[in-house]
Amino acid sequence: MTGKAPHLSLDLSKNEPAIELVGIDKKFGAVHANKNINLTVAKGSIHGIIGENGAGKSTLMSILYGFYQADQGEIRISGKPVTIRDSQAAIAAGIGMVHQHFMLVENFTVLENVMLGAEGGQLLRQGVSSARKELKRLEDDYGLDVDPDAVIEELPVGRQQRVEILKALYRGAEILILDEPTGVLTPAEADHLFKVLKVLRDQGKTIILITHKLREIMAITDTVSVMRRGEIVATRTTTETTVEELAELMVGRRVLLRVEKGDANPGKVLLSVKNLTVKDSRGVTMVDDVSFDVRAGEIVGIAGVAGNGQSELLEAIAGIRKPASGEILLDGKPTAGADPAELRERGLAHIPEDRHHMGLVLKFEEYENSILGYHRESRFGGAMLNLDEIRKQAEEQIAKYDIRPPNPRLKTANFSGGNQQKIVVAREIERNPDVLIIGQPTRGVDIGAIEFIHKRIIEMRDAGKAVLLVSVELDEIRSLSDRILVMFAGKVVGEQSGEANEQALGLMMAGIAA
Amino acid sequence: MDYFDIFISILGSAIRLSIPLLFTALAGLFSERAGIFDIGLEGKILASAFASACAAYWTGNAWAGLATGIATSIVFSLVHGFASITNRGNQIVSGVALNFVAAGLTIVLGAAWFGQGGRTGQVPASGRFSGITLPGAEMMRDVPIIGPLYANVISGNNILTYIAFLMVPISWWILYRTRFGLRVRAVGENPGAVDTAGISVAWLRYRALIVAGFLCGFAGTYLSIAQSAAFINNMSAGKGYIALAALIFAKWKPVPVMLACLLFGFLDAFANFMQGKALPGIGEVPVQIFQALPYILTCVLLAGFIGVARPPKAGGAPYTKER
Amino acid sequence: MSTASVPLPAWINYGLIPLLNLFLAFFFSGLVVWAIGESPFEALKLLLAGALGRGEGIGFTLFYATSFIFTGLSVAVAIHAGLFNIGSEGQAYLGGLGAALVALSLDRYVPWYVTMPFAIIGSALFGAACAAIPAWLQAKRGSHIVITTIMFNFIVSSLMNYILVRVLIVPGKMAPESRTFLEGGQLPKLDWLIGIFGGRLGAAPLNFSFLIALVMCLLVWLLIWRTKLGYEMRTLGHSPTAASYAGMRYARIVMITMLISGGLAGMMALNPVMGASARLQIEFVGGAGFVGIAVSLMGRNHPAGIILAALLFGVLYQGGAELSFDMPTITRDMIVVIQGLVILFAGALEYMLRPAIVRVYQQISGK
Amino acid sequence: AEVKPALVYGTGGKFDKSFNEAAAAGAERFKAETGTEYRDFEPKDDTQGEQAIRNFASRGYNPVVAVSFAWTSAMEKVAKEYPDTKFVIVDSVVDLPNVRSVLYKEEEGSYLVGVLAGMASKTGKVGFIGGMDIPLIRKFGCGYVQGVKAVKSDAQVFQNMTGTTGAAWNDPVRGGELTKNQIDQGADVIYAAAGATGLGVLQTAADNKKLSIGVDSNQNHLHPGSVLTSMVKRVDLAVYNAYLDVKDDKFTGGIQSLGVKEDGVSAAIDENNKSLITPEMQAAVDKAKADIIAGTVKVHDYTTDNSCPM
Ligand SMILES: Nc1ncnc2c1ncn2[C@@H]1O[C@H](COP(=O)(O)OP(=O)(O)OP(=O)(O)O)[C@@H](O)[C@H]1O
Ligand SMILES: Nc1ncnc2c1ncn2[C@@H]1O[C@H](COP(=O)(O)OP(=O)(O)OP(=O)(O)O)[C@@H](O)[C@H]1O
Ligand SMILES: [Mg+2]
Ligand SMILES: [Mg+2]
Repeated sequence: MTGKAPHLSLDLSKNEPAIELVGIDKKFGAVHANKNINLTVAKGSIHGIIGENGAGKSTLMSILYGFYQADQGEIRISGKPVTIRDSQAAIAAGIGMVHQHFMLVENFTVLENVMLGAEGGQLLRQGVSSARKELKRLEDDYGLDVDPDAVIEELPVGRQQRVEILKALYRGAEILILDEPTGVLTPAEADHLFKVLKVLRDQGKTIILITHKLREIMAITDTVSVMRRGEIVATRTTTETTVEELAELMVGRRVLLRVEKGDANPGKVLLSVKNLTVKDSRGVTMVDDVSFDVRAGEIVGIAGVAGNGQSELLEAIAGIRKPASGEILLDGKPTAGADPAELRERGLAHIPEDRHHMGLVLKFEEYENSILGYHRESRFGGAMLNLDEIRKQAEEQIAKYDIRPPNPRLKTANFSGGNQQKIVVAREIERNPDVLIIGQPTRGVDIGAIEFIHKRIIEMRDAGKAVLLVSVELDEIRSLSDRILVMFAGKVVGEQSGEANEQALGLMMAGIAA
Repeated sequence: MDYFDIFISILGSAIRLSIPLLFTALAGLFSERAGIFDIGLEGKILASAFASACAAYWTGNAWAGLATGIATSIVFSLVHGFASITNRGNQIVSGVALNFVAAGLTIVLGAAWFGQGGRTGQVPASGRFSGITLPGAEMMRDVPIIGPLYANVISGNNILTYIAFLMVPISWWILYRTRFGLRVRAVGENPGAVDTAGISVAWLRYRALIVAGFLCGFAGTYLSIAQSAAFINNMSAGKGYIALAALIFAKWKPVPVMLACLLFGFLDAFANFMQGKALPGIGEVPVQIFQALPYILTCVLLAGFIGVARPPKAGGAPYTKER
Repeated sequence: MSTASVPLPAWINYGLIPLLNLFLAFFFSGLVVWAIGESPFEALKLLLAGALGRGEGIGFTLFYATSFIFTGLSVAVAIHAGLFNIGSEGQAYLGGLGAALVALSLDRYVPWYVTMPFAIIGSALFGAACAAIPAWLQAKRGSHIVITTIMFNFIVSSLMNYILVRVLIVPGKMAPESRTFLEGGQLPKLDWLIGIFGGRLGAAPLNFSFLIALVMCLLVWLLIWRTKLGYEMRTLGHSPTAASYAGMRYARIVMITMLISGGLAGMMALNPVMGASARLQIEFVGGAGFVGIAVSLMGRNHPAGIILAALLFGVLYQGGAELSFDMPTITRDMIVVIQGLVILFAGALEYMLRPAIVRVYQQISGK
Repeated sequence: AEVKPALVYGTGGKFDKSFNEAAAAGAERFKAETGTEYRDFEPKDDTQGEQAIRNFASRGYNPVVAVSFAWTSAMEKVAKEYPDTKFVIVDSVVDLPNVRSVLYKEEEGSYLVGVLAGMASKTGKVGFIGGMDIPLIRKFGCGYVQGVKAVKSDAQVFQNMTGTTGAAWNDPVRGGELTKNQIDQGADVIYAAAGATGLGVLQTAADNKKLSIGVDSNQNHLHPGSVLTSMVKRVDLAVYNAYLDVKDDKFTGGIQSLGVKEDGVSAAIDENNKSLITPEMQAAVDKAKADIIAGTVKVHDYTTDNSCPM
């Protein structure tokens, strides 16, 4: 079928199209992840796709890679219609993909991972030496060096991603899809990646780069498409567009890059972290000797590339993870040995970064989630649950935070992402805590809800609460924080005022300057 | 009878008792490495023991028995696959269900066909795998130490015993040296990686289950027409579970699997031997202690006192792409 | 398009689909009956008549159902906390020892209604004790509870074997069983219950523990859906990370849940030990622990569903016994086959029919 | 009177080629002679046994014969509920007016086969493999030892039991393993008193070219040339007589005890084992039999004091 949506074909003059997507449509149950997508990418170009969380970028690419099946639509490779029933067909069609969540076997070596699916014969021995040779060649050609005998789980993420790229190249990919490759990279690593991508393009390979970082789009792509709510709303030649235009296209209206807020009025220290070290389950140090204070009436933001210890820091403060050493003081008193329940009683509220796995029980009805973590409070009953009281306060929260649909008996999974987040925010803020720690408050949330949630956070600050905010979105950090700490490799590598410039922060996030 | 003779005797018994465990544990190795929990091993052994006894009884041919046993066990594997791979059902529930079906069906059919309360008829000698005396066994018998070892432990077993031990290096070789093995190990850790590498997760897992069925077929056949001469109600008697325990013990590796099975076989043989005998200084040890020993040992090991056993990461969960 | 996330109304989810699955299980069982040369319809008729035809049949049916309610509840409670307790069999077996010890020590001094509360406590305590170690291993060492509870079934079996053969056996008797309890150690028969419906209980061992089972259903329902502990259990069952975020202590919930689960399984022993045979016999549980898995799955882990499923299995057990008596070619093990098929279709293959039903439903409802 | 015979087997199952099969043979003989059909049932476990006995009684079967000590408690209960029905229990005693308890002097039969075993053994080592470890089976073993020692006072007798529960009657694999174990220790004649488990014993002995002794039924034909003899226990008589007595209105309750004298137990010698029995052996058995009947040889009954003097 042919699309009714505007089909923008670009003038990349001599280059014929490598990929054409026509009328691609995909639903996951009630979620319409891709709506009638039309897209053409020219051979030998780098095409960017941007869009907010949940816009449908990964879904579209996974369809192209045969990981999902489109409900409708056609895919053409080099002008010929193809059916991509599975990833094998995609690989055969010369498509390679680096997934947002790596598809690596963690206890395998690099070599085994690269060979998987392209072993070159029934017996491994036949393929091993040629695979080694080929890896060496790729390393020399593109500067993608990794030790073929290293075990994946012992490699840093940047290296793991390199293995993913090698996997695709090893299979002779002509079209390379990268799904948010820089989310886990430092700016320096990202720069190296971009260099590699440019070499690949110059050799005639076609690259699709998914990201929601406008800066990257401007830096490397030739053309760019913007996705919003499952649709491609625009396609532009990169040199002919601006950051502002793309941002506006992405969210569907002019974006306020700044939130209105008054000056901070810091009071006494409510949360204090002293020489904190946290290790993960494998014993790797994730938070390394970190110290800072958060005062009443201020928002302290923690910036950093994902995976630099922010999550572990928050979990340690919240009492979910036991620190290896160091001390956390809540209103001057140490929290050692206290579990999350006790910390809540002492006035600490926590909006976790992962609402699906932590903040909510998706199978619970809304009212059941509205007491999660506070269920022991006596007003919700003794040994038995006081259902009347619980539902009453759930209804109040729903009204106050405009949670839709306003039904406390609805299963939580059936609320949209933004409303789910509001359920969490309402629960935590309504307890009127002294200290509020927040991870990724607006991930996967639409712009309306973002503004709402940001306003609540600032209200908390203005009411004299101490707020610690972790986000990988620099814009969010900059617009909300009164002070900004930058984390890199588990350490706090620098502190800036809320007015910090983006460049300086970016350098610090890469661990380069202080 | 001196201690050495006793030891030789127990060792021979241990080997005979460990063979069904070994086949079964290797079967479990393939399915669990591929990410499919297989509580249904027990049922598979039982079903194949029954089927091979029937076939051997009717044809008088042991190999026909083996083939039928294997085929039956593979059918059970495929049902397990249909439930847990194709329909993404709970693997444990599916395994438990198959154990019930096997336990009941063998008796129902056996009673209907043979009218002996579930037992099959006595399989004639030609329908059984009987002991093979290896060359030189009689000559060697009188050589000290290695003589009895060769004549009484190594020689004189049936062909399935030798096949079982051969299966250990073969399994190792398949898992670590072939494409299929690489993929099986990968799919048990991260099926997504296998899928995106262009390999069908479902078909790969089905194949692993078929291999498991194949091996369980040997285990069942061994029980009914090598070790005995008929199928008897519930003759697997928990061996499937012990094999699972051996698998955990062995941390899902072929050679340790063999050692673990030999250990359990030895415990069993030792329990037989110790029955009614008094230990110096302790007196008669209740035979029940020996009977419970493998299970107790498994729990102790599971408690992590001998290092934590890390099961295949994707084990137990059906593979779904679309949430 | 995938149908997995399309919501269906409750009557389809909890009514139609289980019924269809049950039908499939019976269909395949019928094939087995047909394959051995008997008429499936005749067999079904005999089965139903045997289970529900007379007061005595109903009494037997309810007697078996009583055991299955206990073990079904045991499995369900654990499942709500995300734990798969395959050890109800062993827990019930050890629970029998608890009940028997109470009965043996009190039966000559006090009437049954004094013995009973102690027996309930005794059986529950012993059942819980049997669940305690697997629970601890899961809570503290992360050992898979499925494996450890299976292991404990075997361990308990050996232990009880020892106790019966060496300790409780009546000197001079051949059978490894305890002495017969006096009146004070027996639960009374429920003649009046069958009498209400005009039947005669006869020799059927339906006894007071049936009422205890019903009370337990109510208590379990309250526990799971009306108490804070139940709330924590369900949180853990759905999302362990959310539970730890909410400050619920994993080890504590796992321990308590398994102790309750083991206790319920242990109380199952009241029925056969103090209600029916009035003595502790070897292997008296007879697979009821495993049936509990099927009952819980069929009953969607809800006490009301468990009662219905337990009745179904009670019918199968009693009807099966009569069937095997009247149709000698069909042994009682036919019931084990049916049971396996029910677990297969209602449990492991529960999603098999869903896509088709979703399609039909969407067509009919016009969405 | 009207006879409607019923038979409930022990858990070894009807076709154990041993104890239960002997009972079935008695019922078959009655059927052949009188043309009266009988109904039987093979319980798998204890609860089924009780239900089966009761089912027969409630459906008007008379007499109901149950051939295992395992049904003692069940029969005590059911016989009280149906005082007009006649019951027979084998290998155990139920003290009720409508119950006949049939016991056998297994020690005497075992003594006879022990004599043969002692004479046939070349190594001077013989074995005994029992089923469930209960006094009844110890009684077999004790008589056997006595017989062996009577002809070979320095002989060594290995004794093993298969288990402690009903499952021990039905575990040929373990039976075979225990046999192999005894053979490895030098035994060359092995006596199995273990129901269906004994099939594994006889099989393993045959596989290893050693001699075995069957039990309850005449098992000489199972492995001709390898089964030395069988300690025949005429369970068939208990069944047959019960049916006949009810038919002829001669049924009496109480205890019947059958020994060598009553031909209740014997050592089977037939076509299949003739070649194994030397004239001296035959003579020794005949003498032992006469001595027992005459009372000059007293075989110890283990169950009287739960101990074996040998
Ligand atoms: N496997 C799945 N099953 C069900 N729903 C899904 C699945 N994958 C994605 N979705 C839903 O489809 C929509 C689009 O998701 P997709 O992952 O394509 O977004 P995205 O643009 O890649 O977002 P992000 O920037 O967070 O990666 C979302 O609402 C998401 O929840
Ligand atoms: N895991 C899920 N299971 C069932 N239904 C879901 C699930 N996720 C989403 N939905 C349904 O899909 C709808 C769309 O969800 P999605 O998260 O894409 O919303 P959205 O359009 O991004 O909204 P928001 O802007 O508030 O994030 C929801 O309203 C919900 O009914
Ligand atoms: Mg994505
Ligand atoms: Mg959303």
